[in-house]
Order: sequence, then C-alpha cells, then structure tokens
Amino acid sequence: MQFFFEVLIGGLLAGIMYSLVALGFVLIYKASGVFNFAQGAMVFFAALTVVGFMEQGAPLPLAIGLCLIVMILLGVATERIVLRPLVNQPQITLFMATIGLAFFVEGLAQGLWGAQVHALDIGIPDTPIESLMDKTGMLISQFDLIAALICAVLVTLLAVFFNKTRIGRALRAVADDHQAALAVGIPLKQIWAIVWAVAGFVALVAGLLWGARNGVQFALTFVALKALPVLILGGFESIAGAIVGGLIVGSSEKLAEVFLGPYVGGGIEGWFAYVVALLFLLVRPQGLFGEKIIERV
Amino acid sequence: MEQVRNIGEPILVVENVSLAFGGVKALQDVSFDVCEHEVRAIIGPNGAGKSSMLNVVNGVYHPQQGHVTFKGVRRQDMNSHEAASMGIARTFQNIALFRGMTVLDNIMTGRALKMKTNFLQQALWWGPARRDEMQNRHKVEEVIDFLEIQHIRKTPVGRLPYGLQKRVELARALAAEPEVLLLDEPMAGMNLEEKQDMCRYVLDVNDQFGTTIVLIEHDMGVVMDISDRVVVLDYGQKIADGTPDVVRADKKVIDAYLGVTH
Amino acid sequence: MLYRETGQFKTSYAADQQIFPLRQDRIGVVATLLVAFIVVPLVANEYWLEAILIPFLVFSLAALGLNILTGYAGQLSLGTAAFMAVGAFGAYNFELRLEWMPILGSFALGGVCAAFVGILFGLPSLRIKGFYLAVATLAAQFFVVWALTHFNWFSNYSASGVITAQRIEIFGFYFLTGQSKYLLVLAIVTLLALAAKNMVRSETGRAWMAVRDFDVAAAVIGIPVMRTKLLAFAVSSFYCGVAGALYAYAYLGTVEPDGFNLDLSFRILFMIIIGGVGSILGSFLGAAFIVLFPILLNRFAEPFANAIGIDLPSGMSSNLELIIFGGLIIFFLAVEPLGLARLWQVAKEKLRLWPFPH
Amino acid sequence: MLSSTARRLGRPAAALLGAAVIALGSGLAHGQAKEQFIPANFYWVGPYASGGSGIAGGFIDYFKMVNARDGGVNGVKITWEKCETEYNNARGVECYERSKNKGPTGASLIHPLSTGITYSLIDKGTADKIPIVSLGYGRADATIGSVFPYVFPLMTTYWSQAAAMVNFLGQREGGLAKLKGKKIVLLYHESAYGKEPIPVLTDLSKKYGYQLTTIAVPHPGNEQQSQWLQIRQIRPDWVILWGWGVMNPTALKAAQKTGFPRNKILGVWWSGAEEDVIPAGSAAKGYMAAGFNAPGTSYPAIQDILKYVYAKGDGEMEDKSRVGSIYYNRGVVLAAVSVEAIKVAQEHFGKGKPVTGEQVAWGLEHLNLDEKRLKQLGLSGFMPPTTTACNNHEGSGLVKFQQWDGTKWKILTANWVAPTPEDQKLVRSKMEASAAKYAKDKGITPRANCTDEN
Repeated sequence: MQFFFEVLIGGLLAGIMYSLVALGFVLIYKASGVFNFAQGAMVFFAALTVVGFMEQGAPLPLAIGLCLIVMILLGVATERIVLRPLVNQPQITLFMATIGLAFFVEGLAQGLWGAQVHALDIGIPDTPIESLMDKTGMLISQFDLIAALICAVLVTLLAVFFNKTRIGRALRAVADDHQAALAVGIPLKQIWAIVWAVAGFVALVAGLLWGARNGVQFALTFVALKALPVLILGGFESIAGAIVGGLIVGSSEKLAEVFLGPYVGGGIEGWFAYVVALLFLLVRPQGLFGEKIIERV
Repeated sequence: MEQVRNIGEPILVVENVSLAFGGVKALQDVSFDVCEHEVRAIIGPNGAGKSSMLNVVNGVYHPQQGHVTFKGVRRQDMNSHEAASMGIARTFQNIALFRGMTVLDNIMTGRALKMKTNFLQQALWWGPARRDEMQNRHKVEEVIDFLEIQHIRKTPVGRLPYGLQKRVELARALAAEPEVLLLDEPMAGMNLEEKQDMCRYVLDVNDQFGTTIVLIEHDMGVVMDISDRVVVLDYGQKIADGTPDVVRADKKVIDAYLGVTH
Repeated sequence: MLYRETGQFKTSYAADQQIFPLRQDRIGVVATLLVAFIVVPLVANEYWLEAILIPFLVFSLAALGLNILTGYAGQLSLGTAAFMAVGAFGAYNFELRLEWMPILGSFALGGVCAAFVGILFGLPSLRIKGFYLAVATLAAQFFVVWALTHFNWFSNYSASGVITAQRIEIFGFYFLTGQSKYLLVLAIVTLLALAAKNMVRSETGRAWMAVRDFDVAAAVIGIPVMRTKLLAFAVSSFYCGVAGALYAYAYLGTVEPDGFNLDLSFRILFMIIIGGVGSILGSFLGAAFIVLFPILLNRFAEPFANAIGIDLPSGMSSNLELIIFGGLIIFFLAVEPLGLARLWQVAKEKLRLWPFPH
Repeated sequence: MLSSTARRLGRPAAALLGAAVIALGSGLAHGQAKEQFIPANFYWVGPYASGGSGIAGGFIDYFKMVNARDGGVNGVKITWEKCETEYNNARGVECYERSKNKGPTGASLIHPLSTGITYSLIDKGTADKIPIVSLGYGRADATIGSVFPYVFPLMTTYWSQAAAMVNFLGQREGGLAKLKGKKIVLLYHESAYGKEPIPVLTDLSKKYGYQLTTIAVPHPGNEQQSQWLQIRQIRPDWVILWGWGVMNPTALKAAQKTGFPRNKILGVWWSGAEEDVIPAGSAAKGYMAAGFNAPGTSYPAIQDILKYVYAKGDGEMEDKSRVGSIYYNRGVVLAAVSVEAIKVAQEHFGKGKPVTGEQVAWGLEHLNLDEKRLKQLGLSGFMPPTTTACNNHEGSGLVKFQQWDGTKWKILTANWVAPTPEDQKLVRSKMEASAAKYAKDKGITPRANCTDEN
C-alpha cells in the first residue's frame, strides 16, 4: 500500500509538470481560440535560449530576463506574422499553421544555438527529502515539490491576472466573443500579442523546470505530447482543467505502468494517457470543465 | 388555384411537443397538423420557436415531450436521416449549403437517398455506378431547369449572391423529390422581385409536384397570399391556427405582433 | 490559344461528367502517363528511380489517403504513419503466413487491415470534432507503433522487431530492379488514384464533402453522417495501408515500427497542405515538393553559401529546411489555402484566356 | 489576389524546378582522379544530433588528417561528401542512392550510423557491392559473412556487448559464480535497438543464475518515474541501461530521485558519452558504461588531427573542446577502420589505385588490426584490436568499461574485456542460427569457402 501511494504521489508530481506545459496551451486557446501546437517548440526554444545566454557568460537571472524578452518578441512576432493573416480562418487551419510554427521554431532554435545537449542547473537539488524518507519511508523529490510549488504560484498569478486586472478581464471578454469584444473597443491585436507573450513566459518556466530535470535538448519538444491528453481531459479553455487533467494523467499513467504494465510487457505510458483521454471524450466530449455546446442550425 | 388542388388527409401531425434547452423553453405543448398537398405556414415573432419546430419535425432536435406522426408512423424521437428517407426535405434560415462544392454537386447531394450503388462500384465508375450517376443527373437537371439556374451549374456556391444561394438550397431540397418540404424563411433578405420569383417557385412546386409545404416566413403579405392554413407561435406556444383570414382577425395574434405584453 | 474550350460542346451528361472535360487536359494526362510509364523507366537512372520516384509515388499515395480523410471528409488526422505501419506489417504477415497468397493480395489485405484499424480509431469522430479528433488520432499513432514493437508476433519474432520484406514476385517475375519496382508502384498508384477520383466525383465523394462542409445539413438531406465518416476513415486508411506496404516492399525493403513515427505523419500532412487540401492532383504535387525540396536544399545550400562567401555550419541546411517548411506551411495556409493544386488551376485559367485576356 | 500569387510564385518555381532537373540529372563528375570516395551520411539535426555531429566530426577530421599528413592512402586522396540523414530511414536511403556512384570507383563503404538505415541498406548494399559498415550497431547476426557478404558489424555487436557486460559484472562481483541469485534489471528503450540484448541476457541468466527483469521505457523516455519506482521495488544489484538520447540523463536523474546508487548502473556504449551524463549533472557521478573507444586527446592519432587539421583552422568541430569526446573519438574509430580496409584492399589489388566497393569488402574481411598495427596508427589503447575473416565480420567483440567521475570519463578496465570464451561460443551460435533463418527466409545460399579464419 505504501508503494501504491509512492507511485501515486510521484504520478501527481509528474502530472503537475505536465500541467505546466498544458497551461501554455490553455492560455492561448482561451484568448484566441488557437490550439497552439508550437507550445512544445517554444518550451525548447526558451530553455535553449536561457542556456545559450548563460554560456555567453550571463548569470542565471539575467539569462532568464533576456530570454523573457526574446520570448515576448517571439510572441508578438507570431501574432503579427502567423495569426493576423489567418484571422477568421477555421480553427483547424490555425492549428495546422501552428504545426508549421513548431517546425519553424525548432529550426530557429537549433540554428541559433546549435544542437548540442546542455545541462541546466537552476540550483534545486533533485534528491529525495531525507526527513520524509526517515519518517514514512516514502521517496519524494525536493525538486518535484518545488516544481509543484512554482506551478501553484504560477497558476495563482494567472488566475489573479485573468480575474482582477483590466487586461485579464478584456482577455476573458475576447475569449467569449471576438466580434463583441471588438465592438466594445477592446484592442484585439494587442490582447493577442500579450497572451502570446504570457504563453511565452509559461513556456520559459516549463523549459527551465523540464530542462533542469532532463537536460536541455531537442527532446524537450516532446513534452508537448505529454500535455495533449491533459488538455483533452481538462478541456482546452480551463486553467483548473489543465491542473486537474495533469494530475489525473500523471497519476493514472504511472499507476497503469506500474500495476498494469507488467501484464502486457510494459512501456504503455506512451499511449495510455491518450487512450484514457479518448475514452473520456466519448463520454464527455467537452472535457472535464468545458461547457456543453449545443449545435444550432 | 386552391380549388383546383386536392387537399387530402393530414400527413403530418404534431402532438403536444415541448422542447427546452437547459432552462430555456423553446416549445411548449404545441400541436397542429399538416394535410397532404397543402401549403402550411408557421409564423410568429422572433424567438417564437418556429425554427425549433421545424427542427423537431425533421429530427434535428429531439423534443422532451410529445410526438410527431408522419405518414402514420408515430414517434417521439426521430433522426434526420429517417426523416429524410421518409420524404421530408428542408431548407434553412441561414443558408446551409456545402460551400466547398459547385451548385451541381450541391443539388446532386439531394439525391443521396436515391443512389443505389456503393462506394466500390463508384470507385470503378464504369457500369452500374455510371448509370446510376447519369439517371440521377438527369433528375437534377430537371430541377435545375425548373428553377432556372442552368447558367450557374458549375459555379462554387460560395461565389453566388444570397438570393441565388437560397434558390440552390431549394433546388437541393427538391432534388430529393420530397413529399413534405420544410422551408425556413425562404424569402428572408430578398428584394421584391426575388421574393416574387420565390413565391412562384414555391407555388409551382406545390402545384406541379403536389408537394406538401410547411413554411416559416416573416413577410405577412406573402404568407397570407400563398398559404392554405397558418399556425401562429409566440414564446414557444401556439396562439392561433386556421386559414389566413381567421388568423389575421385573431386578437392574440394582433397583440403578439404589436407587442402587447401578456 | 492552345488551351481553349471554345468549340467543345457537351452533348451528354456522360461527356460532361468525364474526369477531364477539356480535350487539352485529356491529352495532357495521357501524355503524362505515357511519359511516366514508358519514357521515365528508359531514361531515369537508378538514383532517380530508387531514391526519388519510388518514394514520391509511395508518399503520393499516402497523401492521397490522408487527403480523402482530411481534404474531402474534413476529419484531421495526425496518425497517417500508423496506418501505413499497419499496412506494411499486415502485408508482411499475410505474405509470411499464407504461402499461396499472391503479393498483390497481401498488399490489398494489408490495406484492409489498415482500414479496420482506421475505422476503430475513427469511431471517436462520431462524438468529437476538429482538433479534439486530431489529438485522438495521435492515440492511434502511439498505440499502433507500441503494439507493433511490443508483440513479437507481428515481426515474426525477430529479435529487434524489424521486418524484412519478402521479394515481390508476380507470376514468376521478380521485381528486383529499380525499373520494375517503379513500374509496379506506378501502376498501383495510378489505379488507386483513378479509383479515388471516381469516388470523389460520385455520391461517395459528395457525401464526404457534404459532411465536411456542413454535417447537420448533410444529415437532413439523408446522408448517413456516421457511415460517411467511417467510410472516409476506412478508405483513407486503406490507401495509407497500401502505401505503407509499398513503402516496405518497393522502397525500403526493411522497416521497423519506429520508422512510422509522428514525424512521418506530419510530413504527409504537410504534403496535402502544400499540395492542396481536397485535391487529388494536390496530393501528388505536395508529395513531389516534400520529397524533392529537402534534397535540393541539402544539395545546394552549402555550395550556394560557399559561393557567396558564407561558411554554413554543419546541419544548417537541415535547420533551414525546418524553418522553410514551417514558413511555407504558414504561408500557404494564409495566402493559398488550396495549395499548389490551386496555383496550377489559376495558371490554367489564365491560359484559357491567353493571349486575349479580355 | 490568387492570380497575383501565382504570378509571383510562377517564375521562381519554374527556375527552381529547372535547377532541380539539371542538378539531379547532371549525374556525376567522373574523373580518373586518384581519389577514394567515402560518403559521410550522418545527422546534424534532431533529437540525436549531438551524437551524429560528434561522430561526423571525428570521421571527417581523420580523413583530413590522413590526406594532410600522408597524402592519402598510398597517394590516393580520400574524398567525402556530407549528406543529412536526420536519423530517418527514407532520408538515409536517399543519401545512399545519391552517394553510391560518386568518385571514380563509387562509394567505398558506407557507415549508415543508424540501425534502421542499416537494415534498409542491407539488400541495396549487397546488390551494389558496397560494404555497409555498422560499427557498434545494426544486425548482430551479420557477423556471419557467408550470409551477409556486404554487411560488417565490426568490432563488437550488441550481443557480444551484452555478454561482455555480464562478464564485467561478474568481475565486479568477484567472479561469475557470484552472479547466482543476483538481481539484474535491463532498462531499455522500447524500440528495435532496445530489444536487441534481451535474448542474450535471458540465455545467460539461465546459465549464471541471476534473476533478470526487463523494463521498457517508451520513446522518447523523458519521463521515467514509474520505471524507477518499479526498480526500487525490485531492489536489483545492477541495472543495465540500454538507452538512447534523452532517456539516458533522465534515467540517471530518476535513479538519484529514487535513491538508487549510480555506480550500480551500467550503460551500453550509446548511453556512455558526455552528452548522456552532462545534462544529469551531479546525478551522473559514478555511473559506468561500455565503450569501444577511449576518450581523450592523448593518443598520437588525435594529436596528429590537432596538429595537421585544427592548427590550420580546418577542423570540422566548431567547438574544438569536443575533440577527444566519446562521440568524436568514435568517429575517429569509424574512419580509421575505413582507411585501414582501403589500405588492405590496395595492398592486395594494387597500390596507389582507387579500389572498388567489392575490393574494400575484401579488405574489411582481411583486417588485422593487432596491437602492433594499432601502435603504428597511433591508436593503441584507443580502440580494441580486431581481426576479421570471411565468416567473422565482427572481429574481437572487445569493449572497455569507463566511469563518469563528475567531469570526465575514466577508463576502469586497463585491458579490453571480452565475453568469456564459452559465452562467445553461445553468442556465435545464436548469430549462426539467426543468420541461417534469414538466409532461408530470403532464399540466400551462403557463400562457400567462407570460414572463421583467413
């Protein structure tokens, strides 16, 4: 039973790391209705940029600051070059465009900083917490806990941003109805640029944490694939959904791998979350927190 | 004209239908019937539930209560496909054409239920599939001639003006050779000339093919001119039902249209 | 002046519903086929046949499959490579386990296996749409590759999960040279493309497009939406499956499940976006572009950079490839959503009027 | 709008197409120059770029050094051309087809540097008589040269390596007999590559009585929490890590997280480069891995590269500090073997003349890289001595084991380690059985007069 809880907690903590990536997707979807497939590439780009600046001699905080500027520029440029010409296109077209964007950003990142594997030390040791191990015998990594904490802070900040600030309220209005938002004088383009910049910031945080965990390398782009089932479960437009979805995906896939995996020879983690999400969709097509859509003709 | 036509028994009977979306009651306990070969209008102010009524009749919406009887088959739920295969065709308030296809292809889709070959035969093309295609094309060309849209046959529908799109939608519905045709505001947004054309087509359809027509329309003049009987809905409830003259004189109808509060 | 329709009158519906109503187009197509079947095998060298033309044809077929699903029926799929994998492994197992099975039968049955898997993963399309469905097809992508790697039966218990395609033999003739394999693939692709064209110009295709453009209206007309979608998944996956079998048998010779990864799925998606969504011709144009472009870039980027005095670091041309691909995808979606096929059509319309544009 | 797009695109598109046709059709500048062409079909982008670019660098730099120092092989200059395969089978085949007819005698031999591409090229290489050299990867059973005349899994195969690893673990435990009752976990990349060692390790587990558990990590392997929790449950004595790319540092990090000692983890040679441990930071300290080349720049051949190539600013590596890294040096091994095979072939078929692929295959079957020869090449201790034969395309099957001390790889075993002779026989018999099955499936008649000794 203790092992079960260990796996469960490990899964929940891993799930938070997924949520972190999923958050970037949700933000952009909420404000502009775009399912941004390039989020994974942005995570990679952000982490590589931070490491790149550090290798040029910048200390970590400065590198993060510089990278933030780069990410904001990237976000604004994306709005200009990708979204604006595609405004009023079907969502699926925008989605495909972001696949193109993902390739673009991956090429750009490697072209700028090279394809080398880098280590990224952000000063949080990734070791088990000893006091906890002595008391309960359970292994919980410090790094995972701190990452979860950072994630919680980020979500709180975003929630405050969305609910309390003027820009945040404008964002929500935009999400509800583009035309209406335009009609009441909300500057849509600026709003989108801001959202892409914020998503860039979230990508940066995700890139730092994932990069510190596994090293900064091309494989960071794959973390987006872990976030997709989270989105399906949580719904594309719910921050709460991203968190809860992440927790469900993280814990269920770990439990499945450990307890079901041995029966089929293991390695099921890669698709298990997708299949869970798929089955879930059949029951609730709108996701956990999504609103039911009634089709009118 | 009405004297010449032979209006028959009720072909479509709506009994006590109620429909709600969440808390919004779109239809409440509505009952009426439609007789064979007649032109039946449904009128009412905006939001009265007219389109919802049509959507219930051809199975797009499923009512929480009540029944629809069509050609003697009584049911609460029916899906659109069943409705179509039993002979109900319709047009939509906001044009529901297939924008990526040509006029001809759009109308050909109306023949979907008449096609007898399967996809494998169609993949081979020669033989039965080709014959099937030609026979149905022939039928579609009749409709095209009838509605006088020969010149735009190969045009993608997205490029057509509004009025013509409405006509193409009618053509698609007619191509199915329906027994009952549901028309949701066929004349909305048209100028006078276009409206007159459309009226003529509707009456001709009714006259030449004997098709029963259920029609939603805002233009009272048109409604009173062409329909045999009229149902009036307001806030999802039926407030009047009868010949145009009867309805026109109804106090509740006048109130509803003049906006007197209940 | 050459490209005129004036004077060509249609006197029957049959004539009007030909694939290529214009005489010039018919001549063009016949000429293309003659070149493809007779001239190319005579003049092309082994490199062209084995490294460019065969993969071009195989990818065209896969793109055609995806175009049926995405371009005609409007269901976005990110799992194309998985369906190809099913086709390849399916054909391998039929060929391996049924001695009497002719190779073309194995290809077809490989396609049928893919069609069944396609239907299975197409089921969610009945409830979900758009990119929810796209993500669902990712489940197919990951699951199929996992299953093929994992269950050794599929690879006949080869230690590594790699399969080696048997030799292609039809009536005692062995297809071993680039030429013969090219001709075989060309024949299969031509026939399947023709079948696809026939489907999309008859009721099947109209039903797909109707569901794509407006599914509620399609249902009201009496088009069975569910069956139409599943048929699209089945036919599309069949095409992809046959393409996968040809990929294994006529192109690579040996394949492993990992080769059919998400990257390949994306590449095929790019083919239809660049070539033209909802166009048979576009599938071929897109495949040609995606096959040729990286090779050209890989070949010329460095000499070109050297010529103008830039020292291009290793791998830069590949990064450039990613950047340019990505850029082109966005460009085509924004400026010409119907892709190269549409550009071709526009060019033809110009030609109709030339030299008197008014 | 549309038409203007067409107009804008029209001309460049036509020009591009024209250029394409000319370029691809123009074929090959044949010349009877004294040149020996070797394709450099590697990968510089994508998830595995760090390995590919390092190996490519060492490979090409060695040729540059040989050309600069010795004027080529007996006066025949080595030429090469890069082609990006992206670790992708289709691209690898295209690169092969493109490069196979280059140079006066066509491609001498090809290093596909990917198990998948190797598989795809087996038939083609055999038909074209171009040796496919898969040094440290590819099909283990291709050792049986009578069935695979043009495939060379030189030095050591995955199967030999697995047996050598067991031998090494036995040494660590103080004798192979001590392995009885020990628990060993194989943590492998869920792919063709990762599954390679399972049959050998399973057979040996029966022989030595250790308890083997195999745990798969799905691609790409950037999340291993559950696998390592399972390992923690099992509490194994050793973990054999058969990883690739991001899976390696992630495994080391996860081991640290679950408190598993890293000096009880033994990696395959594709899990044992700097790129595999540096991202894991301090978590990698103590980790051990196999390798068929030593790290460092102290070897005379590497010094010559620095002297003849980098001193002139002609080196392949942008980051010079990567010279001497595991992958770079592995590229040097690939190149040294290639040059040696050409040299052997020349000495047999005619010195100072370019040799054909068929002749190079002969050379590859008559390699005699003993200690003496390696010393002449300045590569003593750098790579294992290897002697090949017609029916032994592998050679010695020797590896070294190394340990990461937190900053660099340190050689643990002064001598090269082989599987025990008995195990070698077992591996060999597995290879023979597998090759025989392949021959039967493909209808190949094994070459006659093809033995283990020349």
